[in-house]
Amino acid sequence: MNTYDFKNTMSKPERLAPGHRMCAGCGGTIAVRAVLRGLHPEDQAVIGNATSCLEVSTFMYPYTAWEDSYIHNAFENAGATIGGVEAAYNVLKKKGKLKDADNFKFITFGGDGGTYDIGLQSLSGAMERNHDILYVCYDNGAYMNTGIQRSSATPLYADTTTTPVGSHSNGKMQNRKDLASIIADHNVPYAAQTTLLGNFKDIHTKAEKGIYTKGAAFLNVMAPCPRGWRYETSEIMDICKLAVETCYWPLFEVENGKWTLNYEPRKKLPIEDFLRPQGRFRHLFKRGNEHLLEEFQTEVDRRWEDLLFKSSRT
Amino acid sequence: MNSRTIEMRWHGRGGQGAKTAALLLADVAFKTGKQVQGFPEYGPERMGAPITAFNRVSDHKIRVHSHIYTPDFVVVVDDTLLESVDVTSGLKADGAIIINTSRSKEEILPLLKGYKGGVYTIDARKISIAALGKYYPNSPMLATAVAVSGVMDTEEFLDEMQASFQHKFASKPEVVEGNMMALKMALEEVTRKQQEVA
Amino acid sequence: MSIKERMSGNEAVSYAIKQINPDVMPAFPITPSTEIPQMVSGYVANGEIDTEFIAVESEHSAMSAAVGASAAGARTLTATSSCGLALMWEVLHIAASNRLPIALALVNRTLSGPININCDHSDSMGARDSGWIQIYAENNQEAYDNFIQAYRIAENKEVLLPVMICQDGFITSHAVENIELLEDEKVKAFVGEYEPEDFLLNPGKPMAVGPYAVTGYGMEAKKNQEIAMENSRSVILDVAREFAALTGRKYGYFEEYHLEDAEYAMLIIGSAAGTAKDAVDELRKTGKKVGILKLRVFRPFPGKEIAQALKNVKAVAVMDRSESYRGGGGPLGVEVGSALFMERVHIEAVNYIYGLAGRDFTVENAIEVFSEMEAMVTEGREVPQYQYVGLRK
Amino acid sequence: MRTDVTKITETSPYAELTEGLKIYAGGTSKKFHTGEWRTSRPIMNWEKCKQCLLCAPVCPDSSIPVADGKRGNFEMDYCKGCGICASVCPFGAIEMKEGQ
Repeated sequence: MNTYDFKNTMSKPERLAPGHRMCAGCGGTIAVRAVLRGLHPEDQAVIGNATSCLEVSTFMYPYTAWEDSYIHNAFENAGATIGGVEAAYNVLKKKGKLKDADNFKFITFGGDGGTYDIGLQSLSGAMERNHDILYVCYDNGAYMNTGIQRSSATPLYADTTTTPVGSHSNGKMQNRKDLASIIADHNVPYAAQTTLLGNFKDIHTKAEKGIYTKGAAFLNVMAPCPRGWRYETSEIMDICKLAVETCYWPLFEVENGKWTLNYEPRKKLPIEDFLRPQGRFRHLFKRGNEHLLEEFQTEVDRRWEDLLFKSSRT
Repeated sequence: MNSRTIEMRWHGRGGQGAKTAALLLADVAFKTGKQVQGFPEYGPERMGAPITAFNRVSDHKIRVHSHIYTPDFVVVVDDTLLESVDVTSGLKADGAIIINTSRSKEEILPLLKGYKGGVYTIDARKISIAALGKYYPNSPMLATAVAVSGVMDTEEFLDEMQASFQHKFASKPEVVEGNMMALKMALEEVTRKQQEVA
Repeated sequence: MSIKERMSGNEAVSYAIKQINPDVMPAFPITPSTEIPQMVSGYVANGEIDTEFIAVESEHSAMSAAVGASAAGARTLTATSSCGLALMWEVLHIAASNRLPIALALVNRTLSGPININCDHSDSMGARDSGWIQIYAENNQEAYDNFIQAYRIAENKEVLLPVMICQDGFITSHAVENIELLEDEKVKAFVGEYEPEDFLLNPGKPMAVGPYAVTGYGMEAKKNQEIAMENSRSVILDVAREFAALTGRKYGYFEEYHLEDAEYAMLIIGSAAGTAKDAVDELRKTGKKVGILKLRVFRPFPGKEIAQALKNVKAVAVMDRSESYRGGGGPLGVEVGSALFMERVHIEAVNYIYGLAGRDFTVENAIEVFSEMEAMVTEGREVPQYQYVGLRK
Repeated sequence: MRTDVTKITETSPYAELTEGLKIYAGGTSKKFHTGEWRTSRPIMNWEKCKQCLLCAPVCPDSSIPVADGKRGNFEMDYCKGCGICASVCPFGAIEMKEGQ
């Protein structure tokens, strides 16, 4: 891998065309653009996509925003679908039916609904079979496409339309699933977690590694949704930074079973700093709800300690 | 239905090879130029459960795809089934039943609900152990079924089985020999019993 | 010279697959179709074919991966039965709407519940409106022949639709019977190479598959898909003609057995048609004018042709091997009835449900059905227009 | 059907749509101008811009073109006016103004 040259990277031809219908300020497309910059310009790709905001907005007939070949199948089967494409590539190459096409890469995108929940089986199968693909989850922590319903990626106490805050409810009562760890435990060659930060070095490096690792790779990208999280669209980069600085969203990678923590805050910020700017957590800051914040903090701390332990093993 | 179609029903226990025997019979009859059908009755039964398999052998194309309810011949691969399964159900009076048993025909007869047709007993275990050193009832049962039913000439049957075993056990000539011996011993035994009947 | 062999229906289809050597086969085992992926895996393991076999974790993923592989430009197939097909249901529609010429070897088995592994047609009939071509077989020979014709139909540029090649679970899939096989090179020449015009892996020519379509496009897209199904009618017959020239074995939308002068007809699909033919032979010996219409192609539905073929009979027994739970019969009962009405063919029709969950259908059953039709017409016997055969009462 | 995809519209008859609604090209969305969605617009102050490019990757709409290490003008046909670029600019070179 080359060292990260930000200006060169940003000068690459754009692989996600404008004119798509994602929301103003969408974190998902920022993530997609960053991942696609991980592709070397001389390489071609087939992009897969689970049904999601991304899908219905980027391939609305007859407008595709994708410069590369693209396939959407259904909500729950992006893993199997891209696996089928990759298998076709291998056999057609073997049979000599693909002349001048030895540079295809396979990347698929799913939201947390299509990845953590309804598509988990398909993803798990594709990972276990070790197809030479990169599966990217753009995790915005709820089913945003259908109007902000909770998913298993939704954080504790988030206010969603199926976990509404009410006189008898403080939002979602369960902790979020840790999908990156689950995929890492498939013992795939590469699994990592990242988000949108600064000059995008972390996500770029991980996308490039994922794309060019032989075998199955998984990248979990926290991609904030201004509508679902209820913050000012312009503030996305601050939110992402706070997720990392509070250790809510640690940056890590697992290469052939070896866990590496990519960033450790000099001073871990309290979880309130990440939650406060988001309308979905407003109820946590009402008087009398301090214990809810404490609970949230306890879970963040526990997971952070666990990650420190995993990444300290040599 | 074509009058020249011979219908045979096999009764065995899961794992004993009744299904395989039925398929082998179809196989060898096919090789002698017949039209054949060999199929088991399927269920989720496992090892030891009673199972049924069927054969039709004809000189004409077989189109019927139902089970066999009035067989010409019945083969019972395990005599313990006689207590629990109505093996002679629908069996034609001018047909025959073949039973693998170490018991005598006289001991077996009371278990056959007054069946009036031919009854043949064969001790496949004894033959198999003598010929192969192990208990594989398939070869002796198959030979007996062929001899009793007359679905094909026994010499032709032996030739085809020899070729088939040689193909299947190319690297184990001793197994070919053992199986051929089992077939021949069963044929001799049946011939002896047929002569007794005559 | 054809090759005289004996094999089961599953072996026959697997053998056709071996001769075709398709590119990608994702599959998940389910009784009674399991032997097909097993045998194909065996061919791959022994280097007899270079198909990419993907041992997926569900039938849903099997059809999903098939969609990916086919869109990528690979000749693709899978095999399944019963609940496996049901699990694919959503993706079956996607495969068809994306116009992907995937082949599916379906070994018919009843849908749960109760769970039961034996034959009926509730699985494929449940998928009858998924946009797939459906072709049924009476025996192992037809399963083999139909599979060899499958890609020629599916990949025709005027069609480009997936095709389901159906045979009866256990009854033909596991029954060893005589069969005539074609030589490998004849199959290869007949099936030909798959050369898609557009595919995901076409270097430098990106393609996008599976869009969101607003109302302004969705209806037009569905009409185009329907036209492709209509186009398949003539292609199915053309391919059958070519196949007959090669093998001498003739196929059409359906087979007529003593139908030309029949007063009483039975319309039936699959292995039971053979049993019914034996019944016809017996009844003909006693002077009864009876005949069979064995339906081979159910999608596209040859309604006009069926109605014309039946127009001179006094009564037809429409035999459904699946229940529609519509409170009045099975799918064939509806579609044949509708076809007769639309063609102004005014004959008596009775819808019989038979063979559910593997209930055996015998020559005697078929004779009883014919007798009942005759009694209805000649003696004015009241016969319910919808009833079960072989049901314990 | 190899219809020219750039000519397909919601008034096209069914025979002119592509088979299976496949699109035989990349990036056709450029024909659709999302700039109309905008309620505020970014104004560039080139004098303050140091070409650090931190604004380029944060644009969800690929509307900040970069060539040879330098950014160009906003693609106003597509910019939806989210303001992320203005927010991340360390030099205050981008200002969001109300209106299209």
